[in-house]
Amino acid sequence: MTVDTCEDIKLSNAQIAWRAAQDIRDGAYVNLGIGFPEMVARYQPPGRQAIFHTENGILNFGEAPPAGEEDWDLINAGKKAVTLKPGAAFFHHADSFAMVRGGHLDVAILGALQVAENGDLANWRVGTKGVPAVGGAMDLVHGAKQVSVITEHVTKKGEPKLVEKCTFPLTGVACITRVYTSHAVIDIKDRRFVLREKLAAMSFDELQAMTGARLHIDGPVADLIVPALQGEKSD
Amino acid sequence: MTVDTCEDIKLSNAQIAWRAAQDIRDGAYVNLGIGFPEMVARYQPPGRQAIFHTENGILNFGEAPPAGEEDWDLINAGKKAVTLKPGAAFFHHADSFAMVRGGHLDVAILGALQVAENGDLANWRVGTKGVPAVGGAMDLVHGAKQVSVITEHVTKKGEPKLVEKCTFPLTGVACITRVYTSHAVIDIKDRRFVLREKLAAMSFDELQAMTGARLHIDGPVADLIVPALQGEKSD
Amino acid sequence: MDKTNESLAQAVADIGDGATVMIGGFGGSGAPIELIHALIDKGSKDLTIINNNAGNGRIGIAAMIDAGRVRKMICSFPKSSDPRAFTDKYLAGEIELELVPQGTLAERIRAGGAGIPAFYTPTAYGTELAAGKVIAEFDGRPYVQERWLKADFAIVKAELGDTYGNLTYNKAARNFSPLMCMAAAQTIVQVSRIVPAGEIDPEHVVTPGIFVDRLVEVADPQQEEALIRAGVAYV
Amino acid sequence: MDKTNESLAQAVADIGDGATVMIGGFGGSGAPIELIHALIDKGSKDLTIINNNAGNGRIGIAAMIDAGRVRKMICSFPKSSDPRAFTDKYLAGEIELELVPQGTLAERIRAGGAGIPAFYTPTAYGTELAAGKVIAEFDGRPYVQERWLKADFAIVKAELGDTYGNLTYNKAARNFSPLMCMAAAQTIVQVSRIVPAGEIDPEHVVTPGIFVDRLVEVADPQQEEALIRAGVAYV
Repeated sequence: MTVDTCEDIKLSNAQIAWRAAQDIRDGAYVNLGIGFPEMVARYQPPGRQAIFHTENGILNFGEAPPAGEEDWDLINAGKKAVTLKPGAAFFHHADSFAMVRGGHLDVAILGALQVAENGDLANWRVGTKGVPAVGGAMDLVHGAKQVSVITEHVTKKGEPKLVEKCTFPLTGVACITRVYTSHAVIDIKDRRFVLREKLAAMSFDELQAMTGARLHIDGPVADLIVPALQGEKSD
Repeated sequence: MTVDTCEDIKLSNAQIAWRAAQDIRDGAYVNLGIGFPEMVARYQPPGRQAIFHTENGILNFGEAPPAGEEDWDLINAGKKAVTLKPGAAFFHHADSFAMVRGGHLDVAILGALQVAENGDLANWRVGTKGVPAVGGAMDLVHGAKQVSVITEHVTKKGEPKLVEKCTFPLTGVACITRVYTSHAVIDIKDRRFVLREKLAAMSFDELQAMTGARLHIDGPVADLIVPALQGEKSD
Repeated sequence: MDKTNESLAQAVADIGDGATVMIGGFGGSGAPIELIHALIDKGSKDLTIINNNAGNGRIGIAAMIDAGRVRKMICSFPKSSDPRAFTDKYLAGEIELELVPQGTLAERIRAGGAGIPAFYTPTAYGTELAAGKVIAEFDGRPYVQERWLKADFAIVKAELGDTYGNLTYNKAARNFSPLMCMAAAQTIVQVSRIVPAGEIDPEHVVTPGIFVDRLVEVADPQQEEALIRAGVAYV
Repeated sequence: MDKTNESLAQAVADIGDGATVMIGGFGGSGAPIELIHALIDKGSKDLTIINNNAGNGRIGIAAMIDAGRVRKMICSFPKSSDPRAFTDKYLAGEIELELVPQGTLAERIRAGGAGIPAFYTPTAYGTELAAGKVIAEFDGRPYVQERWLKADFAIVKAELGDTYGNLTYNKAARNFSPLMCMAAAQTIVQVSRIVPAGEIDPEHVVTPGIFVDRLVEVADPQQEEALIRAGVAYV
């Protein structure tokens, strides 16, 4: 199967995060979803500085403190201890989500279970079993000038995550405008997936075969080039 | 006319303000409307301390500073310079009106053009001429556990200010629960004026003759007793 | 006027069976552990608890759930590093869950405090969390109508409190607490230190005292996250 | 990342004809006189101005109105100690007025900043200021639907600003400014002092920098009230 072949040549999570980080301009206000998206913060290009927002009320927080030096009143939305950078600010939850809902963030980057060609996102729940938990995901998808997804191109079972219509419960409707995957960079425009970059080692048809909805060409398609990276552990 | 006679025996503005002040409990959060209602602050009973709120974002402000020592960034809703008491707080306008609209004030005391027997208040505009200006009046009438009016019982022309139905543009509907006048203290209960106190020197019928709607008796009517007061100038 | 209570037990003494209680904190950051445990000790049951989460480990809200005191949770994220308490009860059908997106939860609480009975938000439009809700279009975009959220009591943790109830918080421990102080009929606050009125700069007050009813000093408060990492259980 | 502008003229350079501009201040408290005068100097006309008031004397917003630059005022209280500028134009039918109750004005601006397109308030129900508005009943009580208010620009005055745009204010000069910073596409702030990022305690930030686009230092700002008392006119 084409899919299996292409799974061998793909970006690591760190590389996907790196690619997403390249599109964040200097001075941008950015919210990174819990988990995998948090890796994006590590790969800010030299000379650019984004300001990171966390839902629980901090702007301009920094990396985790050394083990043993955590202040558990100073955490991020993932409940991990963080530090502050100069020029930080604290605020309460209503102000924090005013920043989100009010469109004050430049970029939000989220994980995905599925993204549909019209921009629908499913990322909070697989089915109807277990304990549901939504957190701030449904707010964040309406909260930034650019709402992007970083994700593997297919599931571990090889099923497409970019689909015509989400089958998992929706997080938001028509909210995603760009998807960074293990194999490609894809914009969502006029309810269609528009291919912007793909790994040079694969053909368009190979990528299309891994994708659950039609990929469109609208302008040039560049090679998706990402450096080898150290320290790829997602936390 | 009865009205003319009773105009001779009436409380001064300072005495009306004094009477209203007696009903404010220790520790109450209070907003006093611009002008005449501001006089209420002078007559807090000994041993009681109210905390005054002003719409432009101060809790626990105090009297005017001496002339020449004004800080024009430290003013009240009437744009007069004030001072701070220990335990004051500043906040922005949305938080200030959250205090008002959210029912956090214990008492609001306003002036009136007319009060109707169902609790309607008209106090912001006489007709349709000139420049209309509403300020915070329409918010304040919905903003306190107790919304009271202090007023002359009749206009300078002798026309009743307590009426069956307001003829001036409304500030709020069914919002007033107590009226302190130059002649009486009247509750509004079940869409009726219920007389609680009146000047001893006048009869019920004399008071009724000055009033534009029926006065009801529901429980004892006490004498309205107010001391002589110095320094009655309203500012 | 002094809002100080002598003991935790006194501060929570009138939280009865069936009460709706907002509890500050985001995970362990800002969790008022001592007040929660005092409420467990009091024994009140059939409580509706509003918090971002639904407890962690065997302390705080989790211990309250373990003890069978919670009828219903209103929260955005009932998962944690050790979610057994809520998960077990939920899967057994012994606890009710109202799942609310985090920003909507914050805004509903603020609306409760600000006297706004309903508002519109883009959040959750087209998702199962908007099922059955009023939808309206503004400027061509669909929004979900959400109702205010109020409570009988709020129990929160702050840093400094003056005797009038003016509060400051510690770092991101602020989160939902200033909103909950506004939205509860009775707000009960544990602070690390009670100071005389005037000791907190009026410019630095985060929660003005008008939103606070009772203070109790807990000089060296426990930190939920630290307790969980130490494996502490409250029984 | 540094948001500092070199001059007042530079800071307002792109405020064009027909723009909607929120201007901070409550009377003279917090009025950004230097920025207003820079905008007059720039010569932009057909402006819609949002402020609590409508100018006083012959400076600030009054001077802008005198110069014929204002097409429409959105405000709660277009009266002042010397209201000639607005009054003359209004009575001559040369300026439009949208009169909004003060708390509703504040909440509409906050809603604009927080991504809330509409909300319900008890304020103005049953009055002429609710004429033509959507009315809805919640829990048996009628409320008025109000829409968000946004602007192309906000010009406000603050006390300290760090290079990232984090702000503090001076006393009651705070008033509408933190809300306006949220609700404008471009927020321009004159501060008494620009400090390096890190100089403002993150706990004391009132307006986080995400809401601020441009800073300009006006080291010894003029106070509107003082200028009016001195009879100053800006021509």
